[in-house]
Amino acid sequence: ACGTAQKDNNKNGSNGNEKKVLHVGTEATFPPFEFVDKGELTGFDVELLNALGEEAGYKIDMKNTGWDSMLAGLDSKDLDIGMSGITIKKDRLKSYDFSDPYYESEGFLILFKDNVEIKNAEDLKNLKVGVQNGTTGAEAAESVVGQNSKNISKYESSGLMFQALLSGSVDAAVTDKPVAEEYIKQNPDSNIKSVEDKERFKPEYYGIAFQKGSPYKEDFDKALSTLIENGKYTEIYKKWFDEEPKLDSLKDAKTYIDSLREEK
Amino acid sequence: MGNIRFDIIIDYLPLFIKGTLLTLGFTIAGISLGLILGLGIGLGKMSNKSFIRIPFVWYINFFRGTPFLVQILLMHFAIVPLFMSPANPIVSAIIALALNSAAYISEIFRAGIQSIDRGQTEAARSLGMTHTQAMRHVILPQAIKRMIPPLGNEFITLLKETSLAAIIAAPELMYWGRVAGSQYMRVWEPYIFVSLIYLVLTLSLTYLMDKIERRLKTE
Amino acid sequence: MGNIRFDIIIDYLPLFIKGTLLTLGFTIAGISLGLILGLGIGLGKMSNKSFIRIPFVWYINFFRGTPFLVQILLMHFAIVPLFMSPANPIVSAIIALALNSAAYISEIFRAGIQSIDRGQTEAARSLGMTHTQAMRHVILPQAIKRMIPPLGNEFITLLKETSLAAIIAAPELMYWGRVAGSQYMRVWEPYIFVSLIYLVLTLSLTYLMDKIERRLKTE
Amino acid sequence: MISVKHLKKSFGNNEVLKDISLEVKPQEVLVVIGPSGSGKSTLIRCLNLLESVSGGQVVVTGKDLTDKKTDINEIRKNVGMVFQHFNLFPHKTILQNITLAPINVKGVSKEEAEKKAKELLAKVGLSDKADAYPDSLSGGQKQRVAIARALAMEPKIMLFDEPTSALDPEMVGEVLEVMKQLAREGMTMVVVTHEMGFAREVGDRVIFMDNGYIVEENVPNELFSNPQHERTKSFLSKVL
Amino acid sequence: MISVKHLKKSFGNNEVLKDISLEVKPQEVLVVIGPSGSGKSTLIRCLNLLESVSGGQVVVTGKDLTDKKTDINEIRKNVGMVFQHFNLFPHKTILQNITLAPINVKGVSKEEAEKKAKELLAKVGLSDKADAYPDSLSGGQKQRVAIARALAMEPKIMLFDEPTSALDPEMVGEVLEVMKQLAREGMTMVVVTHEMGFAREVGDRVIFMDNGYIVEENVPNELFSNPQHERTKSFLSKVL
Ligand SMILES: Nc1ncnc2c1ncn2[C@@H]1O[C@H](COP(=O)(O)OP(=O)(O)OP(=O)(O)O)[C@@H](O)[C@H]1O
Ligand SMILES: Nc1ncnc2c1ncn2[C@@H]1O[C@H](COP(=O)(O)OP(=O)(O)OP(=O)(O)O)[C@@H](O)[C@H]1O
Ligand SMILES: [Mg+2]
Ligand SMILES: [Mg+2]
Repeated sequence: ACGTAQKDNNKNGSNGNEKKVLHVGTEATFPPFEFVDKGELTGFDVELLNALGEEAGYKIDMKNTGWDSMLAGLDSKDLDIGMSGITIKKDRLKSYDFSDPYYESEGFLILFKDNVEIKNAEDLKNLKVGVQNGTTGAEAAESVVGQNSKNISKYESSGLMFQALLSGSVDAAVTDKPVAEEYIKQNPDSNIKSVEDKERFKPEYYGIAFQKGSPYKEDFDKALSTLIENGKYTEIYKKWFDEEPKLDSLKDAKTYIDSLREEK
Repeated sequence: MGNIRFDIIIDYLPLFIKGTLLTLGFTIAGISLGLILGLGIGLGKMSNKSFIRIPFVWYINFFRGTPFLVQILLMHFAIVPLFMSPANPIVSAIIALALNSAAYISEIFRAGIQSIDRGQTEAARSLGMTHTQAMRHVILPQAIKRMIPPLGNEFITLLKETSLAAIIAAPELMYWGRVAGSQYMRVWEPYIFVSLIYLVLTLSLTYLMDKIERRLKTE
Repeated sequence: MGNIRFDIIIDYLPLFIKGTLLTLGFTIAGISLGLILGLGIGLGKMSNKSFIRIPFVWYINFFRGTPFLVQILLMHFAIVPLFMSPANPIVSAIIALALNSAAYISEIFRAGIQSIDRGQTEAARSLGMTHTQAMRHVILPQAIKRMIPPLGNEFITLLKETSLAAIIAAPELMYWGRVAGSQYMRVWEPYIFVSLIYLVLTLSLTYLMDKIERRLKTE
Repeated sequence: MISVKHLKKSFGNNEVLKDISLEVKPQEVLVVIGPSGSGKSTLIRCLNLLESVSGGQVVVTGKDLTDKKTDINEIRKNVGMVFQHFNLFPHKTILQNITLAPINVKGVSKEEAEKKAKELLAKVGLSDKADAYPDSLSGGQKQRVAIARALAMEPKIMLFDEPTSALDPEMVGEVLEVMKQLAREGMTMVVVTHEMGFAREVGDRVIFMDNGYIVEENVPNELFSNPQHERTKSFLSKVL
Repeated sequence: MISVKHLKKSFGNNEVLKDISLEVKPQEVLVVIGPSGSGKSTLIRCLNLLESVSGGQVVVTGKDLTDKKTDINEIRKNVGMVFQHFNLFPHKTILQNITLAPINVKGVSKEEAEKKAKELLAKVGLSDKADAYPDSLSGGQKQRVAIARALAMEPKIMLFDEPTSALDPEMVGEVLEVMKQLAREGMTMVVVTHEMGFAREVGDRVIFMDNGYIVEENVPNELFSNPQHERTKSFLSKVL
């Protein structure tokens, strides 16, 4: 990886542009955070990362590598950054360094068809629940139903999760609000009802993954706070989610994440 | 690959064991049902009436011609919900595995039957046996012996195919590998451990089939 | 399944076509390299010196005994990076396909060679030919004819296996199917369309192999 | 017993039997000779419908085989057949080979079938082989078992298609001996063979076939010592 | 030409040849007879090392085959072999069957090899079949091609292992005719056969083998009309 980075450096150097290229992997099956639009990689994460790179003085080369390849690429140092709506979790902090949280996923939606009745998260107990493997929605659902409970089904993509809901394989699905809203927008005639439970579902935070001891973490943390200060973050946020970001709780989350780091 | 984190494997060991049992269950159910269906389909494809033969030919074409991934999705999200609600991924996976392996097994049956010397049928028929009697008492018992080696291969293929049931969240071995991988964000430990289990399973199966083959030969 | 959204397919058609071409490329590269490697491995496994034979036996055990998914991941993240940085997913996929199919092809070679009557070797040797000459002029030309049908099957299997290259983001047919599916959060349209393309490809291949087989027979 | 009239048989465009007519009377032994490819096997296989008939009429034990209403399996019970390559069932013991058809086709009880099978094995001189598998037998022994197997159905007619030509010369005698005994006991037989000695000794009549026709037909001594047709002469000069 | 001393050959624990000694002089025709399984094929196959020798000494054209330094392929060029089942190469034309070894083993030019092959085909009476494939030939024709193929290497010795026993009786004559001509031309030959007429007419000596031993050895007329050993007598009584 270092070799490539250098090669790219030289290329850029000859242009008189000293920007270092950072290779980024993502699993683009998580709209609106990252997905492929007719061959082009796009989404909230993609735009934010490009802005962060600009601010921190790096050139961003982001590829849809898939989840497994993203992780392996980070391990083998072929990739410098992984960004794929990754939830910061204690278990994961043992494997990677994470940036400060860049997104608060506080709004989970419970989706269900009209043949079941769900008023709040407690109703999920004893129901079959579908989630997308590795997402905050999965964490949230497991906090009610139990980790790796036999009533939880983890699907590889949100598409499969929604399909499972539609075909009745699961009674309910739990996912991040923007993902659910995107789905309802795309499939307006699907007769899916939704419910929020802010009491029960603790917020979760997304972070950018780096190798342990990565030199880039600090630059990106700094760039993130700059973008939050200068309003650029809000601009991108509003474009993708159609609402104001809650900047304060994002700042508070920093201390929460730091406490997780201490715990390990 | 960095340091190996054995704690991931230890954490998930009970689930990997559960997953392995389901994987084995899938394989055994798939091959058992596949054998029964495959015999029927193989006989159907050998029919000399084309209106009987053609549906079987297309059945085989479809199941051999499309990725199993798609077959299992179709089964779980379109076919099984027609008669079971909610669709159980384990049921869907078993049906998909059985239908898929039946297509391959039917070809093995057909090849096995056709490899038996025509003289055997002629001898049976000239003793007054009906077609069915000749099949049952003379052709099939011999054909089955010849089918052991290709069936062994199909068995192994099927064992590996069960890993695709993870896509419909059937909690078999590969499913737990993926779940473990995403919890810790680690690729290597779960995948390599899981693939070692597959290797042990397939090698045991190979060994078993060899033994059966040898026993049948000396019989 | 709800209403079918043809717009998804129309949107992605150019990419599906590109993906199909890469899928075909993978298949052809995999089988070509697999044939060369497979011949070597097959001959190696037939060696009567066990220290030559055993590595080949384990090569075959490994590649037949573990899911291809794991093999392609290992190749892309552990092996190819040793000599190529960053590892190109297309290169990794081709190498993994070739090594995997070589294991199967080597068994086809071995079976083909062993199916040739011993009398052929004896006749060649008794005319003073060396082992190599007998292989080259007498055994292999005949064995290859018998290998056409099993090679055809391997070809089809390989074609479907290429779909797993999506996991390392090699932009073949299945990759675009997944990408399209997740953009619109729809499973059916892309998967069914993609599987139709696979079906057309495998059926064309079957047809082609049948023709070759028939031509070789009348020759 | 057998009456064939204007029998024709084609494989695709290849007419293999062209207007064959013959009669076999009860207790008669008919020997069929002729060069390779002349249609001997095809003719004999038409007599129990192992080959479907393309034209003409075949009447066996009073039943017209070309009539669609005739139950073929019924006729086959009356017609035993012995093949060049024995076609024993390799997965069954000798005893099971012999009892399989009586039990399953005729519905004879297992005990009765085995009793009969043991008598037949004694007759062909293989009493000690009842529990052996075919693979452990020599060619001559296999063929004698094949004969016993056919006899177990108590057929009225026996067909033999080159029963000794796959055998080592040493073993030809033991098989011919069994066939001679059968003939002495009055079995109606049709035998395709190249064993001219057998034809002379046991045959009541010999027919010489060539190219799908019966070229010549006579009592054995006449046909062998005084053949009428050129083709018969040239054939006999090669094989005698 | 050939000198075999105390030859032993075992397959695993099964001793198939037990102390065989014999001599074949140049231009001599040695006929080997004996019951199935007596070791005839094994003996003849030891003469060109298609079977490795377990004990004793085999000297062919002056070279000791049991010596590890001997180049087997060199010896095989001097020893032609004809098999019961012909073993023609089905993917090559008749001409290519015959020229394959001369071109690749001896390094003869293609033109020369084909010229020679055509002469040999004329000799065995098959000039018109040069461009046919083996499958289109009758058994007798195949065996004559196999003889031509062996002769194309210009061997000093020819080995025949039951060359006519897979043939239809009609075709036996044409193959024996070619072999007789070879004998008349002075070829040294070892022939395993059941054709006693041929043995009488062409054989200089006959050996009778049983159970891995040479039981009796004599000139053909003596051996056939006046066998000494019980086993020879009983064998001859069955096959003559
Ligand atoms: N099932 C078949 N399909 C097509 N052609 C056949 C079939 N069986 C026999 N024939 C052809 O019919 C002709 C006569 O064959 P048949 O076996 O009756 O001859 P035969 O006199 O028994 O010869 P042989 O002495 O070699 O057994 C041959 O030309 C043969 O190729
Ligand atoms: N490759 C082998 N492996 C093991 N045993 C063998 C092998 N070849 C021959 N034999 C055994 O050696 C013995 C002699 O066989 P061989 O073929 O020499 O006999 P033969 O006299 O040629 O008989 P036939 O007339 O049947 O050809 C037989 O018992 C046979 O089973
Ligand atoms: Mg015949
Ligand atoms: Mg022999």
